[in-house]
Amino acid sequence: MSLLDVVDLDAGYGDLQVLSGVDLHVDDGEYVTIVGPNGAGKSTVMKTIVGIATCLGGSVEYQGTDISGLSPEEVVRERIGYVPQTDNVFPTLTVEENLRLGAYVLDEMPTDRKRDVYNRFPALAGRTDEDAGSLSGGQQQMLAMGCALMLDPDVLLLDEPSAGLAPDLVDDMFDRIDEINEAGTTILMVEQNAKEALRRCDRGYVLANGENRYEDDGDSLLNDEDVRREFLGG
Amino acid sequence: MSVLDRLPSGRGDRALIAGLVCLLLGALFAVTPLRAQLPSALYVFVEVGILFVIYGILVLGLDLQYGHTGLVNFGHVVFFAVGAYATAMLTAQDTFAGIGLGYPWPLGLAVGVIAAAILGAAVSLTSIRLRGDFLAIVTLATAEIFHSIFVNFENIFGGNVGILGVPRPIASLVSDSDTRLVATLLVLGGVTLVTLAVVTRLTDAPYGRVLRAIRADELVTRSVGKSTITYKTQAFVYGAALAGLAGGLFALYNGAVAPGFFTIQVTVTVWIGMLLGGAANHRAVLAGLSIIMGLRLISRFALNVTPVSGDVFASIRLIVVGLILVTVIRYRPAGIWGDPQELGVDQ
Amino acid sequence: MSLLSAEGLVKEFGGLRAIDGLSVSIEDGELVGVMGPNGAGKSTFFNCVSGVISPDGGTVSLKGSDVTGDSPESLAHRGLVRTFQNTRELETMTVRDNVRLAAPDQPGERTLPALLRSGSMQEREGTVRERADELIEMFELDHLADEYSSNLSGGQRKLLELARTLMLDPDVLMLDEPFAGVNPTLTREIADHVRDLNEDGMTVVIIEHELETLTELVDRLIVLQQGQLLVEGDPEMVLKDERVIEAYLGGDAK
Amino acid sequence: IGFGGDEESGDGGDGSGSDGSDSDGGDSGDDAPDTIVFGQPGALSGSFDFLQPGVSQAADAAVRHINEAGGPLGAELELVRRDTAVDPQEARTVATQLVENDNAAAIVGLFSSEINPLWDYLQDLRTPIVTPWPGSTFLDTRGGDKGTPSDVSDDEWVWRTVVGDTVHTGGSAVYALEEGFETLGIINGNTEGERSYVDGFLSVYEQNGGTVAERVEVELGSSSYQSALSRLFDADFDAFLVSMPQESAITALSDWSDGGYGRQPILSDTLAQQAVIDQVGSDLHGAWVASPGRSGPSYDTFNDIYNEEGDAEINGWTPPSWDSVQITALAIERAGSTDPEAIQKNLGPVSRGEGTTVSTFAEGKEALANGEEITYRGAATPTDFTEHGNVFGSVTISTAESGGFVETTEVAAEDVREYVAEGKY
Amino acid sequence: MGLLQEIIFGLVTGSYIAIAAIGFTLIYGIVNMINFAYGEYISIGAFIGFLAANTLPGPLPVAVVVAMIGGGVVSIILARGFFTPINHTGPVPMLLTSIGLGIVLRNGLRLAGGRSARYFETETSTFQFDAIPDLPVGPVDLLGDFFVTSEQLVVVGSAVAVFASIHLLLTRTDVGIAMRAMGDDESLARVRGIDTQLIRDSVWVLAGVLAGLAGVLMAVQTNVSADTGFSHILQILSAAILGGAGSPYGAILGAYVIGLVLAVSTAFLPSSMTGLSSAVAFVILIAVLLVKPSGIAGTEVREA
Ligand SMILES: Nc1ncnc2c1ncn2[C@@H]1O[C@H](COP(=O)(O)OP(=O)(O)OP(=O)(O)O)[C@@H](O)[C@H]1O
Ligand SMILES: Nc1ncnc2c1ncn2[C@@H]1O[C@H](COP(=O)(O)OP(=O)(O)OP(=O)(O)O)[C@@H](O)[C@H]1O
Ligand SMILES: [Mg+2]
Ligand SMILES: [Mg+2]
Repeated sequence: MSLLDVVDLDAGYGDLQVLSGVDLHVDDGEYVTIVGPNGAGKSTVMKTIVGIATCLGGSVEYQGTDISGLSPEEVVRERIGYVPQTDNVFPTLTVEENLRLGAYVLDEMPTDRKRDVYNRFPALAGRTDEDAGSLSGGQQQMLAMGCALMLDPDVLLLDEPSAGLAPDLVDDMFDRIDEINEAGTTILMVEQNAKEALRRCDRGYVLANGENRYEDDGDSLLNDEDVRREFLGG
Repeated sequence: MSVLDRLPSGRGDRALIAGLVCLLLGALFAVTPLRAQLPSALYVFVEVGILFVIYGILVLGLDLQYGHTGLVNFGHVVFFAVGAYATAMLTAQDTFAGIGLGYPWPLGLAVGVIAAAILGAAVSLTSIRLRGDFLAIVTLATAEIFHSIFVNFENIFGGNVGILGVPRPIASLVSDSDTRLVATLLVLGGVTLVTLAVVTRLTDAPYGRVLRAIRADELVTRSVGKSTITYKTQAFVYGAALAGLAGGLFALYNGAVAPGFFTIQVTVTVWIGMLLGGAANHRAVLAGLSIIMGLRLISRFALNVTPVSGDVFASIRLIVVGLILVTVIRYRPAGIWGDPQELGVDQ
Repeated sequence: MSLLSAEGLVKEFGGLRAIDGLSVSIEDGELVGVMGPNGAGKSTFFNCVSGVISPDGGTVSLKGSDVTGDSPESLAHRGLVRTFQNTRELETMTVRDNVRLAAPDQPGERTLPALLRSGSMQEREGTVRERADELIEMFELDHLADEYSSNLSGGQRKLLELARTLMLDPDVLMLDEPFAGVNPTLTREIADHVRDLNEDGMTVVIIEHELETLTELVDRLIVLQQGQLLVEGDPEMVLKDERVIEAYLGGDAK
Repeated sequence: IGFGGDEESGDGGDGSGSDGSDSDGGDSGDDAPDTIVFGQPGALSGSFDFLQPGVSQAADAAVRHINEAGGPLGAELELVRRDTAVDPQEARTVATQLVENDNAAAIVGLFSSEINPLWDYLQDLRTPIVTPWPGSTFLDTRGGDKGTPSDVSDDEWVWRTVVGDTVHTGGSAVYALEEGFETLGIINGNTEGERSYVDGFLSVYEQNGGTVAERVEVELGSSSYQSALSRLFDADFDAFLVSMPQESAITALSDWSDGGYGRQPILSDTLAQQAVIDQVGSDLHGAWVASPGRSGPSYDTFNDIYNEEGDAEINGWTPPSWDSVQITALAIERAGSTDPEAIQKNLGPVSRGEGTTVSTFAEGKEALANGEEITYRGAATPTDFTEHGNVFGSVTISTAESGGFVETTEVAAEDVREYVAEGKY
Repeated sequence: MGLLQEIIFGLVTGSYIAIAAIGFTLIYGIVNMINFAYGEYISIGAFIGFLAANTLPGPLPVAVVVAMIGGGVVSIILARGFFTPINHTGPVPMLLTSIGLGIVLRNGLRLAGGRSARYFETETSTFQFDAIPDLPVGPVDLLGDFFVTSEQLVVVGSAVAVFASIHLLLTRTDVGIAMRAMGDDESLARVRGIDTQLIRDSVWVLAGVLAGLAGVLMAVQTNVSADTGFSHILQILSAAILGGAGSPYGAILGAYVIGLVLAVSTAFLPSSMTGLSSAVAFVILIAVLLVKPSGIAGTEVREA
């Protein structure tokens, strides 16, 4: 049994079904990446796990218990952290307050982790009392990541964490994700920077049209001719 | 040709034809010896029906402003009032208080429309750049300011008494009350239908697309080269002018204007009508208005069948009207005929 | 004379100088990439040039005339359009209407032709339809044409935005991170398309962090840092520049 | 314009006649209806709704009393009361509904703010409106039968059983001058009733040598009137006149008392209420109110019957409400018909002249049965309609003391009448 | 009398409005709806306070506390019954529902409480400050004698206490920060583990508590009736929006602007125009918005 099991999942928004029969699993401590074309349903998988999108059939099991009916706030309490693809900071809250809410479900404010975040993203450190809405696109992305780190989650769901980051930070971000994973956090990530992501992960899934297409370890996918041609742009 | 039949025509045109037919019939009753017969029990329905078609012009203007363009106008009554006062002051003869100039009514009506349009332009020039909820407060405030002015400057606006002695063109042509009521309803209803046709044409055209784009995201609309200020101003002024027209017609129908006719209650009624029917859909807003006004009227008749006294009934009636409103919205949040996705309302 | 140029541009937010005396010029027909660390001021530069915000100092000129502080709509009329980094759709309108809206010179957008259903309006509406459907197809959005754009995925929004912009047939196209979140295969196609447009004479300015695509695509790179011009020039040369490596690519650049 | 009834009853005949309630009988006195309906538009909600309970109770008491006496024309009198919320638009709907659907023979209600802007409409309605509410000077020369009861062509269809502001404010002004208050400060609300009260007061006060030092108009329903008061009391005057509805007046007078401004208040007629003294407290002692409406010859008769009906507090419009029902019923009795024109023709004759004095419908019915002419003497005023359908009455001065308002003097109707030009009221 | 006195009057009026405007603006900013029924919440608070004052032993402050608790309870019950079920539908249906609810409540109160106004029995003491030197500037005296009453002091004091508590709540506590976060982005708030329903409930309770307080204060100064709150809703709404959408600090500023303008314009307008004071307040309101289009305390949001 894996840590996170998505079994024959049908999901969508309201009546609109986006996913049909998606299967995936993530073992404890694993680093798994989902890639696929735009609109494939990658984000929808994430959203269904955290309880934002509607599960229409199948199940999502976490540590053997079905969590598909839980609300987002209940899922977070299971220490499943999630960084959404867009709109992932509170624009009228300050940077500091955003981080504080990252640790909302914890009993105590993890001050050392906050220091850690500021060290990791110095661009944020100088602007602790400014509204997050005034940050540049990339800075907001860093803050969103920082918020998720505040939770020190068991499983971390990342929806395109590198989008909009400058190359140095992209590498940095991936390094950081590696570190987090090495420290024992299980990672499920969606990326369009597919080559880098697949290179670094343990295992990958390719999703298209709301269905599983390929599943293999990262390097094999990366070297698969079909995958390259269809999804990685040659 | 292939383009033509893909255009959503027809909709507005049927209203146009119906409107013209109504106007013609109304004129027929007014100027020929043709007489209508109306059971007196229906009088009150026709009376409210006349008010409905007048408010109908108001709600169509509001729908242009809010439903299509997203301009939150919480002071719609002020344009109605300004149109009515301008018409009344220009045409009134020996009014008890305030100014009455005694000009012919067509001139008065025209000036009423223009006055409301000018006020609309003034409001939009100063405020249309403001964010949505600030426009709401500016319009609300404008309505309050004008209400105070009408009440306070007795020498000009007649204070609380208002302007009396306004000519009633239809009433002066038809002497028997059955025909008069029917003719009034037909003529004013015809004007409303023509208005419906006009605004439908406007919003079915690419013009309406720009308005709806402004409602969705102004910056994007500007970025693709549309001068949103111009469109917002136009939509606002058109809505105001329509309200002015409604006001002028009201004055000429009622024969007098007074602050009591132009309270915030009017704004509330047209807003409820618009949202209840479904904003951004002209026929729906008219239907919504008819529902709320009909409900208020029909509920009056329930007094005869309820065991309670008139005093208690007055409160209960309004409670019931309020509850019905709340219930409808609970199950049709975008309005009865509104499109939830277009209005950004989650079902 | 260059097509688009900024001279000594300054923009401050509170105490923060997001753009600090930036001078840039872009020639007619060029394909220019803009890069730089997060927060370098790239989007702010776009905002100033496209009229979304007005600069606190300096001038912007387009086709030889001063357009500093002009509104986005007047710039669009002059042939300059841009996309947004955080996509902005007209969510309460369908994909098709999103694209159609952007068409320029529509008689039906004026009151009288709209009321009279004039012939010119109907004719133009026909061509607008055709062009819009072409673009929608080109970006593989045709199956979603009648969906409300609020139902699009992150990447699809990027595509829609691009389609909408192209509807204007601009002289200068400014793209703010068009590839962020776009699937690599599609990225290629879009890049190819942008190159085609450029070859047909459209001037294009792209902000992008995705270096591989960018360097292949553009004629010239401009690198910003802290609101100032750090380096500009031939892509290969720029990427080898010490300062760029230091500030932007991180030590281990390719 | 002499159109309407005659024309139509000629061709119609199937009850589709538009102008009235004649479907259940009417013109012919011999087939009397089983029930006769009076319509009462009222302030069941909206501003002034606090005055409605007294008015309703008086009307109900009158109806009960009339029915106990056998009813007009032997029919059962019924009162249909509908809410106008003091909104002219609603009033129009209600009046139509009362006349056309409830078949009301007459209307015994409507406020000035409803009557004035609906004037043309109400004339077209051609139904007698005998209302206890409006003080408006607008009605001074409008309404009534113009002194020619038998000729309705010159009539206007509104009558009021309450003294117009012109008259009783005059009484108040006369009294103020007698008391030696030569200069006044004035604070009044900006609604029709309040303004008209002050205007009426001033026309007499200034004519007779009084001067106004400062006048401040205020909006009603504010949470504080301190600024207005401080402005008012910057001026120099002997006493100040307060013309506001009860609730706002209590706020303003409490503010006055808190601010320690002193000087003598003169209150408008609406304020002769127990609550005012209770709330404002002892500072109010000595303040006086000139009110109409309780000085009619048969006030006591009314008072007894009224108190059997319930315990709503009596206000200035309560006795006039009683009068309006009584006199309309008497007009029907004398007309022998519920036809609106017949009622309109008889309102004058039962109120004026030298007939047998009656104080209730019961007495009147009996006298009429005996073939006598009658003259109704009301509870609020003698109810002697002028040509414009107005009434005169004496003005009672009540002074605030610790327990409540105590009637101290009366300004006789004749004294007040002096100040009103002949034919102008 | 001098300007000083007028300013005191203005501050008092502003304080009444401010307390209510904060409650209004919290709902506006966090639940994301304009609550036109808020005036009725105030009236209900006034009624509860009045009942408490007349049935419970103990001084007025006890009644105030009861009114605040009662206001909170009523608010949450109404929210659960009317607003929570349609929360996902967005601001416009909620606004319409609040109009309907307002009609229901106002007439319900009228039905239950009767039509005539009731009054609190309170004693007020007045503190006169005489012999303050005048400081004339042109025709206006800047200083001059003035007075304050104990009631005014209580009102201003309550307002200040409310401001301080709200500030601490919103910036220092998790619940407060979570409230603001919800105003920004509800689905993100849920992803952060915030129980949005709980937070929304707390906002309703808080708004109800403030309505209860405002209700009793207004009722002590004026009266208790079905219209106690309704007659002030326009001022409250204006203050809240003038301040900048959903910002409590803005609402406070907005309220005092309106209060001061009302007082000063009553004092200085020409005699025949004193009835226009609220019109003047609205003119000033428009003027302020034209000068500062984002509202008094509003910050400009990043557009692109
Ligand atoms: N409206 C604003 N208010 C305050 N600060 C702002 C505003 N807009 C931009 N800034 C600041 O200006 C700086 C430059 O921002 P800009 O968005 O131009 O960066 P960028 O180069 O586009 O970065 P990225 O690659 O992350 O998108 C940033 O520090 C940002 O926080
Ligand atoms: N809120 C929503 N309501 C309705 N449909 C939606 C919604 N969000 C996404 N969809 C639809 O679901 C499909 C999958 O979307 P999803 O966001 O999961 O794609 P994705 O794989 O994450 O794509 P991208 O890489 O572009 O972000 C898309 O076709 C989109 O149209
Ligand atoms: Mg996605
Ligand atoms: Mg950027």
